[in-house]
Amino acid sequence: MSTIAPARVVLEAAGIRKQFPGVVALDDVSLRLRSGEIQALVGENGAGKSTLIKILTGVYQPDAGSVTIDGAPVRFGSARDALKAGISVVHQEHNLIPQFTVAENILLERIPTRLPQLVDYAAIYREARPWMKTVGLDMPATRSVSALSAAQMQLVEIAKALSLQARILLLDEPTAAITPHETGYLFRVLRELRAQGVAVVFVSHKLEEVFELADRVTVLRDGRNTALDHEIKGLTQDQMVTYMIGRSDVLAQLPARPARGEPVLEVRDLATEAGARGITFSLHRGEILGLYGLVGAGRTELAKAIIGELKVTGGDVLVRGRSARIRDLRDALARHRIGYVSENRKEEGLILLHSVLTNMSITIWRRLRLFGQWIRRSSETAAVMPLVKQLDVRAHSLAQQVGTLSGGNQQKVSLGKWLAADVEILIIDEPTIGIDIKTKNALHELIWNLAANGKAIMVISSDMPEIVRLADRILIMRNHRLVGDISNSHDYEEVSAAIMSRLS
Amino acid sequence: MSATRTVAVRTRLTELRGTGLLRTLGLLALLIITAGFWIFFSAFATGFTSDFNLFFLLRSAAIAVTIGFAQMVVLSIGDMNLSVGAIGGATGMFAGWLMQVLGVPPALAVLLALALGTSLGFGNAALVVWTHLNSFIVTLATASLITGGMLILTRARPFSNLPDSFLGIAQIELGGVPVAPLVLIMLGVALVLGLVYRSTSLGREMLAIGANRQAARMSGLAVGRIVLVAHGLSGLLAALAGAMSVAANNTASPGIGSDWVLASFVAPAIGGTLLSGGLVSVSGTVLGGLLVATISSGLLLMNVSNFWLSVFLGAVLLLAVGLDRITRTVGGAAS
Amino acid sequence: MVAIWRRMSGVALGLLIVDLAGALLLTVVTPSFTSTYNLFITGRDFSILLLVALAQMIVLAVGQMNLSIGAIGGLVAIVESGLMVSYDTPVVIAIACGLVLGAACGAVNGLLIHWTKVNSFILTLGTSYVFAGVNLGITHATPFYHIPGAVASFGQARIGAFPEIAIVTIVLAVALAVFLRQTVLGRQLLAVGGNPVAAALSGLPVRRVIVTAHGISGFFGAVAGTLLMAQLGEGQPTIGVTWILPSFAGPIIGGAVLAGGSAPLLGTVFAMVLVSLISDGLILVNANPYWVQFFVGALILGGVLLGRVRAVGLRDVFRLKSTAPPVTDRPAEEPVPRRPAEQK
Amino acid sequence: GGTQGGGGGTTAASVAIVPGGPHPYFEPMRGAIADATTDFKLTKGSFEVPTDWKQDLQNQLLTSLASKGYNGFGIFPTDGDAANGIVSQLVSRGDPVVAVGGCVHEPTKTSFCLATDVGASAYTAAKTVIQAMGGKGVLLHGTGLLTDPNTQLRDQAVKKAVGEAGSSVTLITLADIDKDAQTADTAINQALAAHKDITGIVTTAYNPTVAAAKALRTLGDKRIKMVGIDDDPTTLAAVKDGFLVGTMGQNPYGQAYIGAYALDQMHRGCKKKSDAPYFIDSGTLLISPDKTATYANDFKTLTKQITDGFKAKYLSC
Ligand SMILES: Nc1ncnc2c1ncn2[C@@H]1O[C@H](COP(=O)(O)OP(=O)(O)OP(=O)(O)O)[C@@H](O)[C@H]1O
Ligand SMILES: Nc1ncnc2c1ncn2[C@@H]1O[C@H](COP(=O)(O)OP(=O)(O)OP(=O)(O)O)[C@@H](O)[C@H]1O
Ligand SMILES: [Mg+2]
Ligand SMILES: [Mg+2]
Repeated sequence: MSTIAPARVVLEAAGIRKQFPGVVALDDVSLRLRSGEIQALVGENGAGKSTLIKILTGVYQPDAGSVTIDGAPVRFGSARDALKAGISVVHQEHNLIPQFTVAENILLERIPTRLPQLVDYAAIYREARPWMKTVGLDMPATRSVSALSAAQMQLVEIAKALSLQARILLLDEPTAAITPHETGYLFRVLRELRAQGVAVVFVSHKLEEVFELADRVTVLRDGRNTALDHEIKGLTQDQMVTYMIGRSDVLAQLPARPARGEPVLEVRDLATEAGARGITFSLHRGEILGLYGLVGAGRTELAKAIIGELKVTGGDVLVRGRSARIRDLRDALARHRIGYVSENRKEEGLILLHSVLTNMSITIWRRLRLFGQWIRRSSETAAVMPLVKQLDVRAHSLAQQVGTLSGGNQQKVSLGKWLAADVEILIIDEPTIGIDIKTKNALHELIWNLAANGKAIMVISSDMPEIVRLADRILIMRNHRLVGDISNSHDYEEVSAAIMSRLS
Repeated sequence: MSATRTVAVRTRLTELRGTGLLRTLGLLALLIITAGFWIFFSAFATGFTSDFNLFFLLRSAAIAVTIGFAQMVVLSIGDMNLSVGAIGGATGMFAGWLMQVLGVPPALAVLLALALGTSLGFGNAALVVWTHLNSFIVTLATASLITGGMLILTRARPFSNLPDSFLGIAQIELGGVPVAPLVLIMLGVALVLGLVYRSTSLGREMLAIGANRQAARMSGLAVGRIVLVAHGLSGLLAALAGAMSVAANNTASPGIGSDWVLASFVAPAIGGTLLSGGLVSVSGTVLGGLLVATISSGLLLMNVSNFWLSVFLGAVLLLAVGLDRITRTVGGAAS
Repeated sequence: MVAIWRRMSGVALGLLIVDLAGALLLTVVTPSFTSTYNLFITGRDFSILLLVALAQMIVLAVGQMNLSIGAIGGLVAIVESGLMVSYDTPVVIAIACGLVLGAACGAVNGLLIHWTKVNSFILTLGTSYVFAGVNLGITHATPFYHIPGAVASFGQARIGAFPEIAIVTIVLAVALAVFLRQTVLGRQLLAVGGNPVAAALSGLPVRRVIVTAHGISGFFGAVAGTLLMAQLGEGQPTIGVTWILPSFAGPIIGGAVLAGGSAPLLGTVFAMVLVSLISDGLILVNANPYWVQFFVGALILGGVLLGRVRAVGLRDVFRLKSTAPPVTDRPAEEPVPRRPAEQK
Repeated sequence: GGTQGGGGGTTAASVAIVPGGPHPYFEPMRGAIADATTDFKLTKGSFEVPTDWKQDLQNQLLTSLASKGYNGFGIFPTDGDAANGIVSQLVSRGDPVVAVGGCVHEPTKTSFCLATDVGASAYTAAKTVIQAMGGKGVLLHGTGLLTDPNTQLRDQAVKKAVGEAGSSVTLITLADIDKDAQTADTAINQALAAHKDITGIVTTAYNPTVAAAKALRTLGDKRIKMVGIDDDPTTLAAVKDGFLVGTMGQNPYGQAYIGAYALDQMHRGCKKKSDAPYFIDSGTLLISPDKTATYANDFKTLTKQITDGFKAKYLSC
């Protein structure tokens, strides 16, 4: 570990321990932050990154260990305390007030006032706009947050954290849900902040980003430090992965797959209430079809229109060659064997209050029933258990509340329920948002194998490397229209250039 | 090191522990609190353990719990039913009319009343599902409609010549112990509901849409149909509670049910049912109903001056609920 | 004025139309509806019940409930009249004591909810027993007669058809609107209601907000109790016993979301107008008493349905499957914007 | 039950008087039971009020009193019908029960009902008003809960009186307005506003009476004739000042006092005579302006009369 000039250390955590019922999330973990540096914090899903950040920001109190700021020990009783101490944070889960406007959310904890205590709305919009521009959020500041997509919300969160102009900035997977385009904006800002002497913690599962941006890295594995404050320079990707998971051979080559079969889902000249027009494509058995586009391009809306969640105003959807009027997901699942993994796992994907078991088996309750209604716990467990293993869901028991799983593990559960249902057509919206590199690879292999076994899969992703790695063909969407359909050569440079040319 | 830990996690995966344990702890706390009051009142409240008192205590708890169940099943889907009292009153009058005026045998009369209650519940559900209006407001309005309809049809005339075979379920003691058959009916209902929520698809579906309606729909559940069933079940249970009250009061009186609305939330809420949906506790509801009945009976016997009684009742209720929450937290529930 | 019109939610607008139609109908059917005396009486009742509804609305805004509004109103009226009648306390001091007591009762609700994390429904039910019990313990259900004439005559005072009591209500309602829309604490209150976790993580003072909401609720309940005492001319122990229903009916018909985050003030006002119109109308047309309950139910249902039709259009009201999440779960005051035109 | 009741003892009874809920009407009963306890040397006597108008609360209160050793009960049923449940249980224990103030409805195991004849009282009131109205005009009737069977008796009695007046009197009925003072106050005033032609008011419940008495004073309108019910100070003052023709006084003191006597006697072994009626009129009288000072004594005298003759008339010992 490198030596540091103590004067530059602004925040130091040492010997942090945090226990949750049934699990030790952090065990003797340390972190050192210096001004004018970007510190990456990496590790597998469930390694304890978010927990550490929550401890640094007063959301949780550590069971043991100390946190010092500028050498003086601090104890944060609440998020408010941390804020006052000059720490600004973007948490992994969205923390916005849906009923409020974008601008109000950005300035939530320091609303500008006229006279004492009277809200100055003009000032809110005036002050929020530059921050929206900074993160590339191009919309009226008066828009209600409830109308935004997951990615747009993420940008609002980032704008909010930046606008605090704190000297310590903690970002928990800020880039998970946004495209390279917006990521570019963010990185530019972060580098500027670094130049101004701000200390930044950056959590990401995308190692390319870590190497591109960070100066130093702290790695957690199973709640312990495997690297502390390590210089990025000179570190290879393999070494970093080894720190994270104990071995480096994770990015295996995907094997060859049989050729695609007959089309199972055909969309012809589809128009939706939401604004899409003239959408035509087909998805074949054994194929992985990628759907790429910038944030807000309308990919999610297209998927929802296909499964009957949004109103279709024109055109046809054919399933296995027959015209299908899909009423809702129940219909899609029961009659057409179509599944949809939502990009918004908190609201649409998971029942956070309930257990891993019931979340995974929800799609097959109808199939598990005996005597009309009865569900035998043992057959349910038997149906779910192999998937839990296959997906490597890290839960301390099947009865653990999904809401208390780490973000990546939640994503696995939300995918897992469709695997349990054994659907033939699977639309996966942002499959690996917030998923660590090992699991991501495992999921890629899984999707790959599903296709090899004859499933038809559509992958919507804002993660260009992912799309390039997985898809056989890539559809490109822009402003609610399909603007390209290219077959994928899996050569990143070539394909990404091709995609970007359609988008500009 | 990491490898062994992963294995450990995996083997533990098969056990069904964790949240289940916490729920049990909460329940245990409630049980201890209730038991504590029983011991306290037995020692200090003269007459608390008399057969006469126990008989009434258990009987009124049984009715309160059944009313609580009627609310609990709609709470489980994240809805509310403000018409439990109206349904209980109207179906009680209907049963009374069947028995007294038409001479229908009690069993059949109760069955028909239950059917009426179920259909009224279906009516609530239909409005909720079709209009997308909040269940609170729909059932607020239907409560008026149902009570109004009952008043119009019966001219508020009670039915008080009911067959002894029917009244027996509330009045007689079972084999020398101070327990009315009513209490067993309630326990039977509790057993069935417990099984429904534990191990049936329907129970799971209700809880799922209660916890997150959107996610449940997007997992392929038939939300509309489940809402229908839950409200129907609520109507059925309200009707059952109505019949139980009629038997306990010897009379089908138009006033039955008029004061159930608030009470219906108390037992479930104390028992740990989330008012926002997705989490119910059947045994908690039973204990919650019993606790309230115990406290009010015990305090009355302790000569707490009558007008100040409600002050004590409120304070003790708050204390009990507060203690229960504290025990849960100490027991390790996550924040 | 234009701004208000534009900001008005669909529900409020729908209710306004229903109200106007109802008032027109009553005017045509029974001319006595517009008589000065009837408008005075109905307006006076409305003024008090509106305060009760607003007292509930403010706690619904933070996603909680207050079942003790009526008990607080009753207790405050008893304490005030008791001070005036039995201890000859000057009117201003007695009323000040009462109002402070009301706000304090509310604040205690808020503090207890924050500390114990007990559901607000069950907690305020518990405290309502306490407040009502103290009321009965003091009075043994017998009123305090002969409150000072100044108070009693304020309850009867009117300028034409306009009850002077209504001045208090108007001032408080406007103050509440300004508070919610224009003050930092008001915005924080709605933020906590909209997403408590996010609000806490954003460093908002959650406890202060919860206590404030409940304090305001208690204060409004106390004012309502005081005004009713003035109207009745005596300290009646029964003050507040029938408030639970109107307190919820107002905000909820008005478009409040039980989950919190919305405070549809205009909707609540128009909903309470509807409630007042219904009860006055039933008396004006001399409805058969046996049918009254039935009518009330039908009218409430009809009213909210019409409001809903106005808000989402007839086609969508009865649409079995919603294309978007049910409209009930959306905030009422800030309608979700339409997609920009250029994307059509 | 049946094991611990004290039926047929020779000792004095322990009597509890339990009203239907908190209401000023019952306050005189508190004094009555105290007087009865000394006068008849009862073992103990108490007056306990349920904290709310709920049959369930009254049941609980009675249960606890019985468990505490009380063995004679005078109750005002919260719900005239539903109270039969608890009454049967008490009687099956061997404890005598009488209804005071309002009847538990038949069929019932309650021995006597010492109450105002609500029908007769409402009839008298209506008749008096109609007479004061000169036998013609519009009469407003304000009364209580529809689900309360007493309301129906009153409704019928008023209708009967109106019917006897022929077609010259029009009746307007406002029911369900006795929930609280606010409801009654608004409804009565709205009715006065709606029907400008009202020339008479009869009220047969407490809150509507107080509300109407106040309204008439506020309006300063002595042309509208009114008869109310009960002797709330506001009502009495209105009678005294001539805003009301009168108010129907009831005899809560006597109801509890006589009830306690009857319970004690039955506890000592007396049986109800087979031909004795269930309902015993505890007296009602029109408190007209000239009687506001003396009516209380009139009731005391009446109470004494009924008590003295009670044993001989209704009991066999
Ligand atoms: N509130 C909680 N209750 C119980 N367990 C928890 C809770 N919060 C976190 N955990 C557990 O603590 C561990 C660390 O979780 P944490 O969210 O910090 O992981 P992470 O490194 O951020 O993962 P990811 O990359 O998936 O976001 C996990 O095993 C998780 O299940
Ligand atoms: N140009 C736009 N400006 C503002 N909001 C938009 C725009 N386009 C779409 N939206 C809104 O944002 C949401 C994004 O649509 P959708 O989710 O289909 O896009 P997406 O391509 O999946 O992008 P994302 O990465 O944001 O999920 C929609 O709900 C829509 O209301
Ligand atoms: Mg995390
Ligand atoms: Mg999307």
